[in-house]
Amino acid sequence: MITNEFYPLFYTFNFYVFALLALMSSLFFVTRKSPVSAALWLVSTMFALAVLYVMLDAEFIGIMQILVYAGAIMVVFLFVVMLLNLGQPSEFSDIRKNGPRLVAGFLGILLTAELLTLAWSPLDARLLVTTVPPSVATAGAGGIIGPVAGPLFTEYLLAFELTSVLLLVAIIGAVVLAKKRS
Amino acid sequence: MLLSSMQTIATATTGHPLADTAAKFVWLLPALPLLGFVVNGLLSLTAAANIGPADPSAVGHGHDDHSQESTHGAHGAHDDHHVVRHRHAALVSLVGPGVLAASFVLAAAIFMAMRGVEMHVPFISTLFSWMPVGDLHIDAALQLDPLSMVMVLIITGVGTLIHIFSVGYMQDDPGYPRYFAYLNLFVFFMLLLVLGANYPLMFVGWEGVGLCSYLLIGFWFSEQANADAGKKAFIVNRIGDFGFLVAMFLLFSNLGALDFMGIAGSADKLQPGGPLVTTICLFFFLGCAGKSAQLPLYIWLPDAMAGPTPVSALIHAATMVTAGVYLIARSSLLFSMAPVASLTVALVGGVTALFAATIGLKQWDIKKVLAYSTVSQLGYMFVGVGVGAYAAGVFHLMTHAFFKALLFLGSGSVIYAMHAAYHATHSHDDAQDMRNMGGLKQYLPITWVLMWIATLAIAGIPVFSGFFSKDEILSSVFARAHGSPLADAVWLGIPGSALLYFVYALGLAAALLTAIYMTRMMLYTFHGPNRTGEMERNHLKEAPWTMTGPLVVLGVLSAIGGFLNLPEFFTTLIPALPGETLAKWLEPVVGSATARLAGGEGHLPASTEQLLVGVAITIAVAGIVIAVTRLKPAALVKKSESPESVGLEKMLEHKYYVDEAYEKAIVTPTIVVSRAVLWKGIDSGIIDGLMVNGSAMFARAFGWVGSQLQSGQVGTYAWVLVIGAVALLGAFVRAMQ
Amino acid sequence: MLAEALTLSAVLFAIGVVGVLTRRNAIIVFMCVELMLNAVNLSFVALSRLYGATGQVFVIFVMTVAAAEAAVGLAIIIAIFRHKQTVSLENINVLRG
Amino acid sequence: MHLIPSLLQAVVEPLPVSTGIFVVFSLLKLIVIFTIYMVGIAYSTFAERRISAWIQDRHGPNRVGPWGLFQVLADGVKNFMKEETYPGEANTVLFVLAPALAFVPAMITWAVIPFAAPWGSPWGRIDMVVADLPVGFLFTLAISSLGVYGLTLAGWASNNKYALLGGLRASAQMISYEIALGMATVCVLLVSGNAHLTEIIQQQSTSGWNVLILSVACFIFLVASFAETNRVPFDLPEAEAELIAGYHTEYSAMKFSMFPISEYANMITAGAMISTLFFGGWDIPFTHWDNIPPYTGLKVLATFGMFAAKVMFFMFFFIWIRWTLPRFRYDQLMSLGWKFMLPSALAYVTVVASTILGLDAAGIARGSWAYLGIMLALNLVLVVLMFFVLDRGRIISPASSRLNRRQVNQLKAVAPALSDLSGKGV
Repeated sequence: MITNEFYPLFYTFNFYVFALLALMSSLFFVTRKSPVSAALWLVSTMFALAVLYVMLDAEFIGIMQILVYAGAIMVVFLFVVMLLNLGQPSEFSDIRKNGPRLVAGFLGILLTAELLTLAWSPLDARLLVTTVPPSVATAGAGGIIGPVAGPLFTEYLLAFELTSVLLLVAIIGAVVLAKKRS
Repeated sequence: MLLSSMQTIATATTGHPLADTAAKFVWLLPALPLLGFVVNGLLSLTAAANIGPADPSAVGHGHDDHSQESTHGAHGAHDDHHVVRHRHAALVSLVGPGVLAASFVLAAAIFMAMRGVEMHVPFISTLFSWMPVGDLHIDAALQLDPLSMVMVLIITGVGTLIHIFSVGYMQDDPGYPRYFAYLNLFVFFMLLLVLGANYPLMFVGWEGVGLCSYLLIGFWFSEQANADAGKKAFIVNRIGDFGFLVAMFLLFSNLGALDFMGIAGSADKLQPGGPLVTTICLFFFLGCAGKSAQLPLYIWLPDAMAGPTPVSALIHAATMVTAGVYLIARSSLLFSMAPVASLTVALVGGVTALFAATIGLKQWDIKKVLAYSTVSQLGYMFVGVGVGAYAAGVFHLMTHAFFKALLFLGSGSVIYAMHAAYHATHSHDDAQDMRNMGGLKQYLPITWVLMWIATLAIAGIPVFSGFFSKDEILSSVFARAHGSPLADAVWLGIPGSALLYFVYALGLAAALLTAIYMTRMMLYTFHGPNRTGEMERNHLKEAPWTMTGPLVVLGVLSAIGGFLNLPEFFTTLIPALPGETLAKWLEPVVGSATARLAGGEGHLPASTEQLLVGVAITIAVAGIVIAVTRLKPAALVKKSESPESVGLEKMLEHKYYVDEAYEKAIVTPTIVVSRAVLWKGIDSGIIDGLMVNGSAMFARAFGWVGSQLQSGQVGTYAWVLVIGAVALLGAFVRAMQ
Repeated sequence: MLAEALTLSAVLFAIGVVGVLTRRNAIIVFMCVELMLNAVNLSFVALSRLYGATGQVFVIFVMTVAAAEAAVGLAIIIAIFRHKQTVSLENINVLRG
Repeated sequence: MHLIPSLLQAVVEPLPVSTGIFVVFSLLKLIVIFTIYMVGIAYSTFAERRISAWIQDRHGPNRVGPWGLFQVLADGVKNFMKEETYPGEANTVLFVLAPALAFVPAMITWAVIPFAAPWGSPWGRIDMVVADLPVGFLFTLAISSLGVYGLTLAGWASNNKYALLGGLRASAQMISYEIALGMATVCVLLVSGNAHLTEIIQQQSTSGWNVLILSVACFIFLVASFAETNRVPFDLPEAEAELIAGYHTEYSAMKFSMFPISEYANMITAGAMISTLFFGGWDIPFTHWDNIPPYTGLKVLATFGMFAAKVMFFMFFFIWIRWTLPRFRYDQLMSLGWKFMLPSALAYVTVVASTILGLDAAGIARGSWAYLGIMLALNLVLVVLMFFVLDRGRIISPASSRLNRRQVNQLKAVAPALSDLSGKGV
């Protein structure tokens, strides 16, 4: 099998392409008036992110991103938008006025700056590392899923079981909430 | 509790000479009456569900006499007293007195064991750790020593007799099991009081007997006056309990111990005669004044006569009211260190003795006479323990238990007969008023004889028990009045010796009055023409043996009880007689305290002592003579025909208007202040208005302010959240750089 | 690569925040929250290159929670829509204090 | 900032020789697969018409070219020549995008499906799969879950009530059956212990096809595939009797054609998936020479033929079913999905997992005869259970079967004609 390290240029190029795609899509996502357009741009963002995950050697997560977010969650969003017939942007003005938008944008930039400061300051040296730790890079006995599944079912078993309960609760809750009052 | 105590018994005091004797079953002493209480209580509960024809709520008992009258009335007119008895009456009659008898037997066995050993150290049986809180370690421990032994014997002995008497006296009462349950419970608490090895446990007993007293005074609670009397006793006792508690707190905070042994061990930390020990003793005495009906807290005791007569005999004459005397004797070490407090005790006792005796002169209710007599005699006991003659005080306590129990039970017998007579004729006259009696000696000969014995005993006629104990007290007062620490002390600027002479005078006066009013009572009750009525006269007869039997026993004790502690004066006269047996017996407990207060010289010169005895005998005889010569029972008319008394008589008949004065001085102002200030002002205005409603309004106002933040707009929340997060992150970033 | 990923994560998160602040449609606000979750996931995945697969495990958890959240959240939105015929956050203020 | 060192690295370090070969062969594979796939789709429409005609005892298209083989071309030309219509007030961008979105996922799935045995070429081993993803299995699931977008958006973008309803139905239906589908495939994962499709095929070639040891999963997967591809009896999104033509009501010309094309593409993909997951992929049954080196060109051709045959069988199967079974009602579809398929799939996963655990604990090796026998027996029992206990007269039978005998008799008394209709169902 041909590993990524032989293609640094190609790899980096692709990374930037999809990073830009994610960025553009998310910007479009927040600026579209139509909920359907917004949802589709968000799907696009998630796709780009899935690709980025794959490039960051998290193939399983990338696939799950598509399967869960794009394939399930966003479909449900879209479904609800259509079910409630809210797809048309003209139905109500959704975006706030200019003043709040400016302030929100300022807050967003501030937040980004702060996050970046925080993210970069302790990691400077290590962020430049491009080699992959062996645990992630080499597929073990369980294939590419093994390294993720291992801790999931041993170290984080309790959390895993709790999320299963959470899902059950969510299912019941959703059914009860969405059920028509008879 | 029984089980745990049995387990810990094995680890109780070992090495003590009593450890291997019957004393190791000391826990059974209170446990047996408790068992009786449980059994009788359960029986009364089961019976309450199915009370049968004798329904107490339907008949409205005003008095013990009324109850029978009413139940009888429901069945038509009959001569005999037989009504439908309680269905568990037989069992109750067995259990109630039975547990007491068993306790008495055990007490006697322990007493026999104790006689054989030296009791320098009390025998303490630790049952379990009761309050291990921080520095405070209080065990549920029972203490056996000569003093508590005497008390236990009195309580169980007299208690057994009165229980047996009650079987006859209460047999037709619908609340028969309840009565015995209360009575058993009372004995349990009383034994706890005297056996407790520390003040808190004693306090439990102290409060417990108070509770039982309340329950038994209000035994016929369906009548308002009885319930009120119970409440009065309870409330007045609370004042005393406050003193007891404060004294306990002071002891603990200063000595760090509350058990008698621990206090005895660390008492030298207290400065003798200092303000601290005086304060402690005065607070203890406040407790005693409440429980033992001393001035100014005596007022509840006469009202307590609302209870059944055997209760008056047991609780309000023989045992509970003497708990104060016991407490001072028990705390003799402390009191001996506080001469001022001791003088206070003696003075209050003396004043009470005279004061109550004067009231007793003009009472018409036979039980009221005895009640004031009790107050008066308790005053004597306090005079005794006040001047440091602890053994004399306890001696008088004991003899008083004999003759006063006898007097009460005798009066009960009289009332029983009177009631039966009125009952048979459906009369509603007062069965307790002496003006309705007279000439009863031909109808109640046994009671008459026994009551005279008791009267002579209480009046102080030689050979009878009261003479010795009263004489002992009076001679002790006289002896201490000179050359003792008490005489040297100064009480509110008055020299101690002067005070003691005054107390002695009070005692003599009270003795004179005692002889007078007791003789008066006897004359009006048993002598002269009968005023009961033509019809009723035929129904007067002696009570059954269950009632007269205990009377006989008590009569014997009243007659010869004095020989337990004959003064030296007599032994020198007749060497064959036993000496100061009781004083010697109590020596390990109160000996040092007595010695400390007695000062250097022990006894009075024999001549002085003979003189004092002569004075006492003269006074007693004089009292009887005065009474016999001045009073004309034949001239007395029935209650319904007697005129209003005037002047001093009226004042005495109304007990110096003390109740009325209390009503005006304390009760009414308290109610007025409570209504106007506490209720309307503080409770409604400040507590309800400012605090409760105010805090609610404050919370509402604050909530309104907070609610303005809750716009319900998720968008707003998001804005606030984001701004906060950005600010926090910014602060964090700044901190990192 | 890592630095770029983290940068992108921060920017995406901020965009999500701005979206939450500027949109009124409950569903879109919801989607913005999903975007924020995705941004966090990106950080997790990126840092898992540095610290091992634990980060990816956490992404799994985040996805699960997001799915549950979407199910319940959308059910709530549907219920609200039935009640008020709108999903505009400005009109959903029954929790007003 | 990392661009520069990366560039330097790319220049300084020579690429390995096989890289060029890899790229060339990848492109070649792309072209071949795409061509075969498109031709296959085209001819599957032709096959559908011919087979339906056969089933209905008529001729079908047979005029254009020999046996009508060029009918496909004629259809294509016709579709390209027709007028492109756009509904008013529609979202044009999405309206155009939707058909492509419907088609693309089906095609992308093919990237990870191994279609033949690897070829030991002179330049090294060439895997007969475009992208040999280690998570290929999950990839197929993920991509197939995206097919719903095209249909949903087509319905919404048309600005037409019926189209919207069709789109909603499509999304609801696909979400519902996707869960059962995923659950059924979990069993495959359990058995193979890997998400790598190549290894799944290898495992089946050595230890028997999964259809034998996972029959119930195979059945569920097959049913769910019908729903996912919107084929009869699950073609509710385009139920013409209720919704005119469902989500593609407003489409015309080639944009319209894209929907049937994507449907057939999906069918082929589904067939390929079933073949790969349950029927051994390119494995030739009862032989072992195809699985062992040397991998000659002949072997590649033979295994590809085998794979094509399997896929074509499933294509036939899809068509066969379409012209045999009637369509479900929508509530039946939903209750089948949620109340039967999903619980069955969950229960089956549990049973299979426990059995495998038990067999592992008992020391029975995977792939051994005992293992296969036990699994086979278990599946036989479960299949019987499923058909004769779980579903007896509940979902697949007509609505009258839910009535009890007394109610049916009442109905019969009211309308004697009913007895003819419901007689069998009761």
